Amino acid sequence: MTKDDLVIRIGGESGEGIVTTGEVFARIAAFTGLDIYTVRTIPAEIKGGHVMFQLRTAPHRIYSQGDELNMLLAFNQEGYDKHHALLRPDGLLVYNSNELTPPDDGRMHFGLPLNELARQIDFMRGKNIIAIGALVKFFDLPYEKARQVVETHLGRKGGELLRQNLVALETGYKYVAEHGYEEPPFHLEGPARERDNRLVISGNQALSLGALAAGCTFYAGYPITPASDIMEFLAAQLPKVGGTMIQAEDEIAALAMAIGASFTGARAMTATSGPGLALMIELLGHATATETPVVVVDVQRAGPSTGMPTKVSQGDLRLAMYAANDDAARFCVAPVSVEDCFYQTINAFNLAEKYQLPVVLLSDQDMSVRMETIPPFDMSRALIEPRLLANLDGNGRGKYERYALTESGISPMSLPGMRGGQYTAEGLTHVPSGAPDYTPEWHRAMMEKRFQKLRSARPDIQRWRMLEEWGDEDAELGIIGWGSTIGPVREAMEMARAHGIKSAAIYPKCITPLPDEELRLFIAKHPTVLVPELNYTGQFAHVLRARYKQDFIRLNKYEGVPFLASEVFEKIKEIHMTMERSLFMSIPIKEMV
Amino acid sequence: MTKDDLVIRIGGESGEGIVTTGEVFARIAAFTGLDIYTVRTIPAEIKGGHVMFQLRTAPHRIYSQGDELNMLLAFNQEGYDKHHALLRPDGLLVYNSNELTPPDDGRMHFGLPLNELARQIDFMRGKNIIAIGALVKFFDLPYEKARQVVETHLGRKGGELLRQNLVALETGYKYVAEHGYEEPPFHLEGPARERDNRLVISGNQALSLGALAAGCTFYAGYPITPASDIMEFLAAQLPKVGGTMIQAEDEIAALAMAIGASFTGARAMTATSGPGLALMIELLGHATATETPVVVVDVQRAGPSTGMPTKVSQGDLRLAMYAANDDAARFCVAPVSVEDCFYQTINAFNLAEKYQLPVVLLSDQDMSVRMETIPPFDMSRALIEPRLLANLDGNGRGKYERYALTESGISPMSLPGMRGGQYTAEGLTHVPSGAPDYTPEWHRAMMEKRFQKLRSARPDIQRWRMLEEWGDEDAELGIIGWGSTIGPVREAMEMARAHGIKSAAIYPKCITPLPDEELRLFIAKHPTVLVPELNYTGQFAHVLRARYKQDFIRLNKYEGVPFLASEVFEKIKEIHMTMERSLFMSIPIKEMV
Amino acid sequence: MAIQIGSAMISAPVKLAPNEYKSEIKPIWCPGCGDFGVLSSFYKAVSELGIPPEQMVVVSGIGCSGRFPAFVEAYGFHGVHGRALPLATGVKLANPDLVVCAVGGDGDIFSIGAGHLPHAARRNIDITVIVLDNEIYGLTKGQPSPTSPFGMERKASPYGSIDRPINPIMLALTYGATFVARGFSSRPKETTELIKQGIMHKGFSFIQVYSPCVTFFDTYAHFKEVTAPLPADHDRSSLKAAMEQAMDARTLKLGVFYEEIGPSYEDSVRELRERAMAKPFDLQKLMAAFRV
Amino acid sequence: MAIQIGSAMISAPVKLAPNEYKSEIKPIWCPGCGDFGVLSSFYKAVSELGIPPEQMVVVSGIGCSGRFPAFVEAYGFHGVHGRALPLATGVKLANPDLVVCAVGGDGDIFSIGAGHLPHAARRNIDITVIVLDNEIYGLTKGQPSPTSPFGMERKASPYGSIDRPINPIMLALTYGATFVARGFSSRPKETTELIKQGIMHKGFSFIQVYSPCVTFFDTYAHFKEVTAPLPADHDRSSLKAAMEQAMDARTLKLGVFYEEIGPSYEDSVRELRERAMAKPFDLQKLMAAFRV
Ligand SMILES: Cc1ncc(C[n+]2csc(CCOP(=O)(O)OP(=O)(O)O)c2C)c(N)n1
Ligand SMILES: Cc1ncc(C[n+]2csc(CCOP(=O)(O)OP(=O)(O)O)c2C)c(N)n1
Ligand code: SF4
Ligand code: SF4
Ligand SMILES: [Mg+2]
Ligand SMILES: [Mg+2]
Repeated sequence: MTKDDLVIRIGGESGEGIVTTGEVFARIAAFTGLDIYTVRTIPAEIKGGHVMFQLRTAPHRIYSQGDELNMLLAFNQEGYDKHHALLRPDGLLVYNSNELTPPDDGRMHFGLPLNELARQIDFMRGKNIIAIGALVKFFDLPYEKARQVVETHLGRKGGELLRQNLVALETGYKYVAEHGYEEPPFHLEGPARERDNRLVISGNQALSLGALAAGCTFYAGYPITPASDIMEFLAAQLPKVGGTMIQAEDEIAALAMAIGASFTGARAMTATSGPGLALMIELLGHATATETPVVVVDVQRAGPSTGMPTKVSQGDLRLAMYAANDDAARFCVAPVSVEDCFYQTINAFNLAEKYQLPVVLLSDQDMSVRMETIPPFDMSRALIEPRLLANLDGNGRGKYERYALTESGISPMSLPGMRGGQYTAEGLTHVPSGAPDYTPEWHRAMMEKRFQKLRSARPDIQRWRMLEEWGDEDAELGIIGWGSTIGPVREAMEMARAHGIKSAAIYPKCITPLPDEELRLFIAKHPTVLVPELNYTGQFAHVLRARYKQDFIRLNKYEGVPFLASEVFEKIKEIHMTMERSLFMSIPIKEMV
Repeated sequence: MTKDDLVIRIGGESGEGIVTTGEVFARIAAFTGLDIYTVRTIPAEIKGGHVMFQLRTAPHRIYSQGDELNMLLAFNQEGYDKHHALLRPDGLLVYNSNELTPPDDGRMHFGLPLNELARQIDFMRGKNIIAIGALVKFFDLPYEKARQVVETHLGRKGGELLRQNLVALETGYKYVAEHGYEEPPFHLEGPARERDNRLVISGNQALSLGALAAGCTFYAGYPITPASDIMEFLAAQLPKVGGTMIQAEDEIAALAMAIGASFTGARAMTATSGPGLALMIELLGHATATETPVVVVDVQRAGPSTGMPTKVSQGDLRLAMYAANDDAARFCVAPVSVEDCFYQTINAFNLAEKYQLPVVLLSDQDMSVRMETIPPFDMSRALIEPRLLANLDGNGRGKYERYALTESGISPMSLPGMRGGQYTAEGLTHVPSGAPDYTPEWHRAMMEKRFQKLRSARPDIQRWRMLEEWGDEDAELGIIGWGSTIGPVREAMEMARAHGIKSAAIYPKCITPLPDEELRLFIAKHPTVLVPELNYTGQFAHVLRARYKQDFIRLNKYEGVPFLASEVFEKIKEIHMTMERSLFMSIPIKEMV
Repeated sequence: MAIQIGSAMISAPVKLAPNEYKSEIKPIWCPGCGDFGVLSSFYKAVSELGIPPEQMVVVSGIGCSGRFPAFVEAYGFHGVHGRALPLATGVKLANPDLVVCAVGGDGDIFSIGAGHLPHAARRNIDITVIVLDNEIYGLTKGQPSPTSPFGMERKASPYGSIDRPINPIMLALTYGATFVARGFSSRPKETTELIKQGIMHKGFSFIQVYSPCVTFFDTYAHFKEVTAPLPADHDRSSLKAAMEQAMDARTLKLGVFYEEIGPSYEDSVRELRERAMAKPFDLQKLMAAFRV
Repeated sequence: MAIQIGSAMISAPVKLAPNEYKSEIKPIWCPGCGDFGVLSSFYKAVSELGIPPEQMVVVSGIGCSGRFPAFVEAYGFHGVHGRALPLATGVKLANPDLVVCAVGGDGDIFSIGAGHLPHAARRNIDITVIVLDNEIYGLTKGQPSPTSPFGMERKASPYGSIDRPINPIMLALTYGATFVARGFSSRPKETTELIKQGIMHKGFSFIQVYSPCVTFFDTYAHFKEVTAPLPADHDRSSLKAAMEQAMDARTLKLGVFYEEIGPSYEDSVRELRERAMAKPFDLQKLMAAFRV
């Protein structure tokens, strides 16, 4: 069976190497020229518990995890029980025949005696590598490429472990070849790619590279799932550029350190997840009041509170946009994909530095951990906007004023070490020099000054194209979304088009301030608007309603897992039918609390 | 001159006893049967700096600070410079003639040689008491009453200090009588009040009494302006009812302690201001996830960040309503006046306990510190709603389920000590027993369960009349507000009516969830709606726009001081004129960021 | 027959086997994790003390160790990261007749929760703190913690950690904890004894238990080598002696370093309350004091 | 002529009178506040050390004491309550050639900021912490702080405080601070000397200065009575001796309790960075490592 798009899911017990199986196989697929898109669920248990890894692979760009399975590889009974319902009627079930005997259900079945095979090669821990070998055969991928990937990723050259792994790979491959699938059930071929420079990368990795490209030299962090690997990545890299990564005693200290570093001129960042961001709210407001640039990454996970640390949510939008005691101007940036994590991190740094305000960058668990093939980064888009520094020699006009009122709201900043630029960064209401002052006039002036900067930034946000817009110009139905839902939405729209339903979509990546003109225009062209979100209350829909004073149709999922393209498509169909039946007036909006 | 409403402002250096002058004179006025309403500004300096105290007094209920001065008492030059512009043309300027000589401006002037008089009675620290005596004469208040108040508030019976104070009082009184004002320039008479049981009280005091009336037995807090005196009040009182007040090491610990206490069944509270609330966001979400009742008071002050700790703002609305990692159901209650602080605190406790959720109670600096005369509290409104406890003997149906799904969303709660009720309060997503569980279904179910409680609470919110509504039924213009702006709005509407402009107003006191039916009805009746707020971005207007999808006219003040009635009135007039001129279509709304 | 457990008055001790203190939730720790040993010692300790499950509250923060309460048949509170101590303080203050234990990891108690330990200790509130010290962040997959050795290489410290570790026993002594002890999960009998004594002690009990993380920092062999019981003649009533033992860098001593008998926070609260309650309280009267 | 101040390399010392370190902002403290004395000592210390104003950063939290930076002609950072230490850590790490001081009150550093002190100290980062200890919350008008005496009656503790005070010097020693000293604002000469030494010390310097609050807790007479210089033969290189002096409850010793000479955090960071930078960094190459 040749398809241009295949989805395989692997299920089994944590500790059996499920993720390794999936990741290595995904890398093999990528190495043969295919694109890949992975997703995983990690158990609540610390060790043990059920793990799921899913790979979608195709010879073209992929935007979502895939809805139905072409193949299920069940390492144990639970792996079968949990997932077999998603297997297509024409799908293939592969199972560890030493662990389970699935009932006949009319679908193709193939038993792989993983335990036995591992015993035969005297490498019990190698079951998952045997499975990789089997997969390579099932998918008809070139064995030599598989071998190369295993050599790069599964052991040191010449080492015993690598030798064993290669034996295991071959064992799996051969077993399938010899037991019924000499002719593989699936065949996928990657497009011939000259000098293949695509990357296999996760969102957190792309984000970390973005930070480096943006000139970040200081990172302070505190471990938290699913943001820790940003810290770990930068721990290795920052010292190489003369920068610093410090693991702080908590998130409050982490942000404080980043702010302190930024005060001296460093491009500084911290990353956390929702619980950590919740702890940073007081200091975030202080960064606003003192006009100190800083980038705060929030890799969103399902809450509230501890919630489900390894599951996705888009529930921190309001926290990121608004949480502060009293009104605090700040930017909020939301990348939409693994690839985009790179570019938006650069934008986040540039907004922070140029406008001297904190920026919250909202990623999420889904795009942070999933591995994906993406085009190489376009370094011509990685421009560094510097901070506006005070020209102290030039200003013979008396004392330096850190918070001088200007048209743009941006005041030239002096840095410790610059003679004559001494001032005290001040969280109390202050006059331009920084001296505390409680008169109503200055309080108002400084509040307006800070918010003015958000307005001043609009041209940059346009220039940097901090939005994505696509679809049918003449569609009645528009979709406005943010963040990582873009993938399933993109595919759902394609499904819809295949069914003759037109639609258009817009994804702003700068959430504060929103690209107002573009959104107004979009809504004017596409008056029936769907807002899909991975949260309960419809936080973005709420923002849009407050701004555009109209109804939006909402699609909310709050289960810790991303949208399936089919779920979005179903909603599009439903809306379309309502429109068709001319009954469409205003679809009742679920009450917001 | 007899007026039914007088405003006097006192200005001078901190340390000269300005506040004492004002407060004691206010008490004297109250003691004679008049109503009082005070306001003060405290300098940024720790000692020194300019202090202003303003008293409005009238024989009827007063709702705002008063816009123009009938009298200005300037202790020094700055006191004159800062405030004389507000003195009415027919007003009286009284000044310390040993400190300044004001220029002739056509208004009545009276020089009071305070330093000299104090020297004469050999009591230099008594200048402010001499001033009180003078004021008593100026306002033609019964001297005997003044004497009684001084005896109660300014020294121990039989003590030397009290003796000196009484001499000072008489000195001031006599000086005015003998130097030109035998016939006093002002005359105010309190209505005869049989058994006068009005209270002279501040918002924080009313709130603290409300907590006691609501059955609060546990308070943990950390000092912060302007909330500290709640802690200090309860420190003295709670042990008397067998309760506990503990000063924690920070706000995070304070909320943690309150949550821990509530877990055992105590009705628990903490109070703070914006910076402290910002630190509590993570734990607030945990109280939601574990369904632990707790009341968190936020006495709002001007920010962002440290801002102006002694000045007012309504800038924490969004922080109180929404700040959480992922969607967290919680109540948000906002009293509208000093008196209302008592009743809304009781409501807050009852909502927390009955619905097992955290409640944020939003007071503000203005109503928290100002002293006011109010009617005695109506204890028949002080009913205690208990927490729904598990009936463990009754349920022979197996193990106790802390988070049992119910129609209302409320699950009966067991308390430590109750045999068979053991469970672990859990911040991870959990099943009804409390055991952690990451399946999409349970995550969704528990999210819905918690939000269901907000819906279930609506009848109570209606029953408890958590809103105020008044004005002309047939007015085109409606005003929707929240919190302490109610006073100036009320008076502005009276001014408007006097000018033939009709208006109506509604003030919800439960902000989450909002009284939706009432607001819809109100907007339907009064389609042109003004939303006055003491913040920059129009946080409440934003909430309303998201909900009612229409424009609201905004009036925002962000200067650290309350609205004047005249400011609101001017806005009403402006709107009215626009309507009159029939040009009214949609007044452009200031852009929101 | 009521008995006193620390400051708590327990209606009647129960006779339950250690097994019966197991909750229905199975521990989700890695096989071989030190925390299993501490949990067993805990079951044994509370069984031997006869604490009724409903009179006991186990509070924790977040971490592998933070899952502890759910595995105990008792009331439990799984808090947020670092806040076990103030949560436990609230529980105990509101109901002093509960036996309250706070359990946490080295990150939970010494890093993000570091600001609470001095204050809980100096108040001498009667809770028993058990730190499951694996010298690593377990749950977040192996970053250095405040007790990790200098130079430790992990993903978060690829060039070796440059932070010097704290000394938890010295910390507790300095803060004024009135019961300070150290155990090792591989010494279950002794650990049981420490937990029993800690719970029985009236006042703030601090017990550090080495509890190796087999997955991210397997220190079983190391601790077997470097630990030794406190000398038999160690005077646990001497703060100076305790400090000296705690400062010994070569051998990590196990046992009770220090115990000070005296009034606990609950005693002070009770005494204060009695003074306050000497006159009957009347809300109406209090309100009347505000009359014009 | 470049000079070394702690770990900072200062381009050239300046000759400025103490007065010239006064900023244009007048202190807003109550007349008689101890903080004036400490501020004067500070002006004197940095003047004698010849630190160029632009190479110095004074960081603080919130409190009366927190206003300190604004009164100094230098770069300053008036942070939020309790976070002076991590803020200062960020400043120093990002630019080790700055002289960084963190100033705070007893509430700021020991209460809400209590979680940061152990970690700043154990890292041995080269900042000088000056605690203006008035044993009270000054700015919020007189609540007990972690150093307030047991039994203190204030509005927030109307029945007398039941919290036992901490011992700041013991704390700092336990945390591993490498310079630990105590001064008294009424002894300006000595305090100046302590600040000078603290700033010159390479590593974490902790200086507690008694600085009475005339408005809410006037302790001038008290401290005059109970303080005394450390014995002349005190061995500041001995942690044990320092501990013993710190534990003396009758006399509160003034002077340098402890100093340990060794590498500071900056040294470790530098060394680590050198290793990391041995090979030239190439972002393109790093990205290439992610190729399929
Ligand atoms: C506010 C917050 N920050 C960070 C985390 C992530 N986190 C969970 S457990 C943990 C530390 C675990 O180490 P430790 O306390 O030593 O416990 P262990 O897992 O080793 O038992 C961290 C950082 C969190 N849950 N909440
Ligand atoms: C988060 C937060 N909590 C509380 C406060 C209120 N506050 C300001 S200063 C202070 C403590 C002052 O005491 P201390 O640190 O000893 O300084 P001092 O005024 O005595 O110099 C407090 C509690 C605040 N500003 N921010
Ligand atoms: S990761 Fe370590 S601490 Fe956590 S359960 Fe596994 S062995 Fe125990
Ligand atoms: S209140 Fe106390 S600490 Fe604050 S300035 Fe006045 S005397 Fe100094
Ligand atoms: Mg640990
Ligand atoms: Mg202090």
